[in-house]
Amino acid sequence: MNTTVESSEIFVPAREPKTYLTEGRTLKSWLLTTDHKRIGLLYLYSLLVYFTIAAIAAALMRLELITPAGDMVTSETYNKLFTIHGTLMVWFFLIPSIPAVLGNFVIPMMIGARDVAFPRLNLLSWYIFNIGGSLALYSVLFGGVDTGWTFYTPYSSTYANSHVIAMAAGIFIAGFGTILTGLNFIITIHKLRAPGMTWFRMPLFLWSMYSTSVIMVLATPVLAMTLALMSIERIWGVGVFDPKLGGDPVLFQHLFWFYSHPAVYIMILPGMGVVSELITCFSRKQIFGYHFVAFASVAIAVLGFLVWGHHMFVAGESIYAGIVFSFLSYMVSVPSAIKVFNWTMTLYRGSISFETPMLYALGFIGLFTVGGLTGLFLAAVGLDVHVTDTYFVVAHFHYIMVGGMVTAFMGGLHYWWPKITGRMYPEKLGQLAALIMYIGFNLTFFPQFILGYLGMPRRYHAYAPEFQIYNVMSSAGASILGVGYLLPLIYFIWSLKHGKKAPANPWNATGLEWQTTSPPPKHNFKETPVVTGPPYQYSAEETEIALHKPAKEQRAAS
Amino acid sequence: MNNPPTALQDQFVEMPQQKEAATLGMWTFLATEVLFFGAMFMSYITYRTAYPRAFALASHHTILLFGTINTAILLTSSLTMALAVQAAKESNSRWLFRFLVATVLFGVAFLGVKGLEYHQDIADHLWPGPHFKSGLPPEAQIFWVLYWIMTGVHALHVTVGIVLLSIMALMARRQKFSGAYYTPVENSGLYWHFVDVIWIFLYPLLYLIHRYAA
Amino acid sequence: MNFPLFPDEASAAARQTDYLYCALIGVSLVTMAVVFVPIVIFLFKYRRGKKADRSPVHLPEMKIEITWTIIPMIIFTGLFAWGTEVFWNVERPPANAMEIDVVGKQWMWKIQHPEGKREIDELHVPLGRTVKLLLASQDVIHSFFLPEFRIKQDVVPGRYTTLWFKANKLGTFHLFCSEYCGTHHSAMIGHVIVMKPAAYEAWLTQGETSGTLAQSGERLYRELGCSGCHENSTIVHAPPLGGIFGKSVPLQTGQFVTVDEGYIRDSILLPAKDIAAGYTNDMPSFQGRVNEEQLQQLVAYIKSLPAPVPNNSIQEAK
Amino acid sequence: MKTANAPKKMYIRIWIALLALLALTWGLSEVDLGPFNNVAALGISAAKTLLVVLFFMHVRYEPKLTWIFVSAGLIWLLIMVDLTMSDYVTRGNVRPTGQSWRHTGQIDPATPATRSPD
Repeated sequence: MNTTVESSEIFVPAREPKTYLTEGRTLKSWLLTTDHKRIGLLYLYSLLVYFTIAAIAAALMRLELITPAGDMVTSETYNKLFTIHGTLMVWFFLIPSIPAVLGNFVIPMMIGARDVAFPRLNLLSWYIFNIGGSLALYSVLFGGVDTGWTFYTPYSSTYANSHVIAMAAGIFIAGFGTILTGLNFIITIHKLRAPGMTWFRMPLFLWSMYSTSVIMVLATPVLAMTLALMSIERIWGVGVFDPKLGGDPVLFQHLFWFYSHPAVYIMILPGMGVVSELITCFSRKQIFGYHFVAFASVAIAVLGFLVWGHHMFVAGESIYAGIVFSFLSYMVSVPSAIKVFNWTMTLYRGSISFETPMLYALGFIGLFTVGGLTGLFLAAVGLDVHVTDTYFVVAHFHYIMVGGMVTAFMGGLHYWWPKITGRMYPEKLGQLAALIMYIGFNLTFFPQFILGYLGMPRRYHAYAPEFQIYNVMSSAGASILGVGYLLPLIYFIWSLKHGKKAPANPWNATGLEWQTTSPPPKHNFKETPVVTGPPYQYSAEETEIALHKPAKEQRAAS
Repeated sequence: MNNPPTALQDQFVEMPQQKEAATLGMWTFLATEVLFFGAMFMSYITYRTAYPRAFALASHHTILLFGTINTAILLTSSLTMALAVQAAKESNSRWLFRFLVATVLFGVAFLGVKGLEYHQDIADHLWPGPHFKSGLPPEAQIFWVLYWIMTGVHALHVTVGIVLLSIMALMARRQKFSGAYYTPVENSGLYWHFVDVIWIFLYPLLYLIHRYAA
Repeated sequence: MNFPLFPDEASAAARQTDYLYCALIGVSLVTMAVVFVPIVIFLFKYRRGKKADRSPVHLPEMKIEITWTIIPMIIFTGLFAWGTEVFWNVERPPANAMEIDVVGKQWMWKIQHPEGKREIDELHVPLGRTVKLLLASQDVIHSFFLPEFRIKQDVVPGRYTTLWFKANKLGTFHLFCSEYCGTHHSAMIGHVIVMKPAAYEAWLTQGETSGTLAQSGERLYRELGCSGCHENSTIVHAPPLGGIFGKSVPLQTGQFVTVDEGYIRDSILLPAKDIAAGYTNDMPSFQGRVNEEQLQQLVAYIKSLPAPVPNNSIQEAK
Repeated sequence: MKTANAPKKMYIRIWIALLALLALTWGLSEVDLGPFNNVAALGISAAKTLLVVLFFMHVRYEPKLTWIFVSAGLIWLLIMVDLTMSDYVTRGNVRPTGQSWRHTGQIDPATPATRSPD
């Protein structure tokens, strides 16, 4: 980005300038902060807790599934494990992952603002989110929930004997945290852009975050009310989905998926945004087809609301509705395809280097493409009859959510880590971890496609012996994947103290967030930056200069 | 510009920007609220389409007079609210305070009438469950489940509105608002009108089905 | 070690589904080639430090974008059409199917054959005959999944759903519940046993049965007192039920309903829902007084009733 | 919006219109209009809503962006209702028209006799 920023050039190293991290060191200064960067970090810490619990649940499930017999835990425990895994991962890790952590941290900086539009509301969102999270944890610790993350009635409303209400209330409350975060981002992007930052000069991460926020604001309330209706039915024994009164359990599914399908796009759009940043930066190229990538985000957000019925092809929905939803589902995959093609073309004539964030970005393209293509299988309504509710679906959405979103989250975290902490992570270890994660992920989830086609239903605690071989592969992959997640956790913590000091712009990137110091001062910029041109003004021909790489490698390169 | 009572917050460059952001934020919140109530309206539409007869029979047991009075009360409270915002715009703190209090009182009156109605509904065995009024088909209970949830959630919104407007009234009393700064009043007003709009739809959906056949 | 990739194909639908699956794998492989081959080439050719022509080129961006928007759209529309065709065949039972009733219950499948034979977690069917299953749930949502037949249908409480297949391979195949239904969800499994038609006929007559399904239904019909109103009563006027099944009947609202299993079911449990033209809603709901299996028996009985001859009498019909 | 008393007068006029509409919808509900009872009731609600939103909530004087935000909630609600109903209206076996088997001559021509006397 062509910018005129005075502050970063007049960098005075003599006196350690105050950063957002050193602006108050007490616990109180963190818990009452309204600084979007600190709130982003608060989210990171709480997500780590939820992620760890959900990951342990997943590990236990994979252990159980090594043998066909349900011999390690009881079926009741197993059901609770996958419910805990699903609910915590979806609502307390994936949905807030990129938006609340990286979005909070970089959105205001990317648009050249001093903070989000409503900083106190932002802090409130974090508290609301964690009150919801605490309720969810309460339900996990004091007995667990066994409804699956989908809470289908009448099982959840009438038959389940577990802490359904606490979990539903947790999600209900956390939902308002999500809504307020989305609201904050929408208004921030509308009203706080720096002078010259027009809509079409915005980095693509902002387009994707804007689209995500729209989904958050318009879909989440429906989930909240739906879970409330389910809980009311559970508490009072009569309700709107009760088949005994003529109620229709499929209506619950309509309402649930009206939220939960768009929520899938909450879980992938931000990842796409991150990848657009990474691909351009590490191939030193302007994005190919900026307008198309930008509008693809908006198109995904809107079309994403029209396809929820594809979760219900065999649920008792009319076949005509099924056909309509099938067609719309194919149409929503067009903008995703456009994005992949544009990223590919961006690499053409670039100057590509393979730092950790780029490895994650490339991994994202690979895994997301597989996930997206298998989505075509599921959208083919005739084939979906066979593979829905099997491991095929499990594999598909893990390719999107873990292969897509988590990979992008890791990529983004590595990319912005120097900005967040002022330290570099160890590059070689980072590359190794990315590789391990990629291998582990594919070994875990690819066999599940085959398992699904063979007919292994999801949420099975014990299974037919012929499914064992693929389950063993999957469990083996999961342990590799586990290493792939632990490694970054260790070296990130290590880097806080021992990492190399990061310069203001270690990647020589163009975003406004790189025009300020690392870590940035409290209000991001000493002077409000002025934007004069489009984003991603990289040049593939001038890459040999001014890179962060060690001199040795630079010499070897030239 | 006069120095407004509440200064410009750090993240904004100028007051109009801050005001626009706040108003737009409120509208975004209201869009969320539309979808929040939307899930209930969706359930209502589904079942009314499936069981038109049972819904008509069930709806005849709602108390039309109370419903109509309450509609009138809320419409009037919207008027006083709009006048309150106008008073704020004109820096007329005294009338701002009066109109806000009037709005709050209308809100309380609404809840009072609603309470009377609820009382009578319960006496009439219209609370769904094993003791539900006999003589109605099972699907009629779904209407009444929806009646209680929809009016209940709406009443909750009215209550929140009353609290919000009471705070505004207190702030108005303390001269916190002026023609240059009255965004909180305006946004509370938007919320209040929204609650009114929801009722405008609840009224025909719950009270006016097939009345002529009753 | 054995790495199976496909389950057995035990029905015509299985073959259709597998073709579609293979075609989709083909499309995926081509797409992956189109995306990944250039990526790998670019990564190699334009890796930093390697000499390459990096001078900016002016590409016809609009044309390229439109091309790769339109081409996927066309391919996707084709896939959609194919998927819909398979779905259409899988979802719509042919008219001449033999019907078997299934009730899903935590955590078992209860099956009633029209001849009166009942079984649990096993479904015996004859080879080469079209079978239509009438699925009902006693409690929560279940899903009737036959992987070797590539079909699946959720079993939703409060209504009937249907599933049909025509087995073309002898043997024992999997039956899974594929919609999570509670603690022993993974134990709600069973088998479909495809037999030669003669063996099936023999099997049907083994063991004791208490008469055909319709006969059980008739007993219930009398026990519950249905006959009191629906058979020429002089006090209450209820519609006669003979020959009603499959017909289009006018409703009080001026609409018409095609009498199917679902309509009969609703008329028993939610009698106020769709009232036949010319009648008043005098019937009480039988909600809670009959279970799903009994309902299916009643439905079977009403289906079996012939159209009334002018001298309208059930006895004669028998 | 310029002179001091104009908005107040306008608000009062709108309030009168709102109460008139309320009276109208109340009155119409007692008259049998067939399917138009629903149309009238919802049409009047929509009219009242427009009055409240455009004037009391000043959307009429707001920039386009506000209009977009206001309509977003409504559009998304319509998406939800529309696509959900696409399932429900194609699901059942009740059709607006059909041929009664009783009138096909196939069966008992004396059907009316079996009907209830009222």
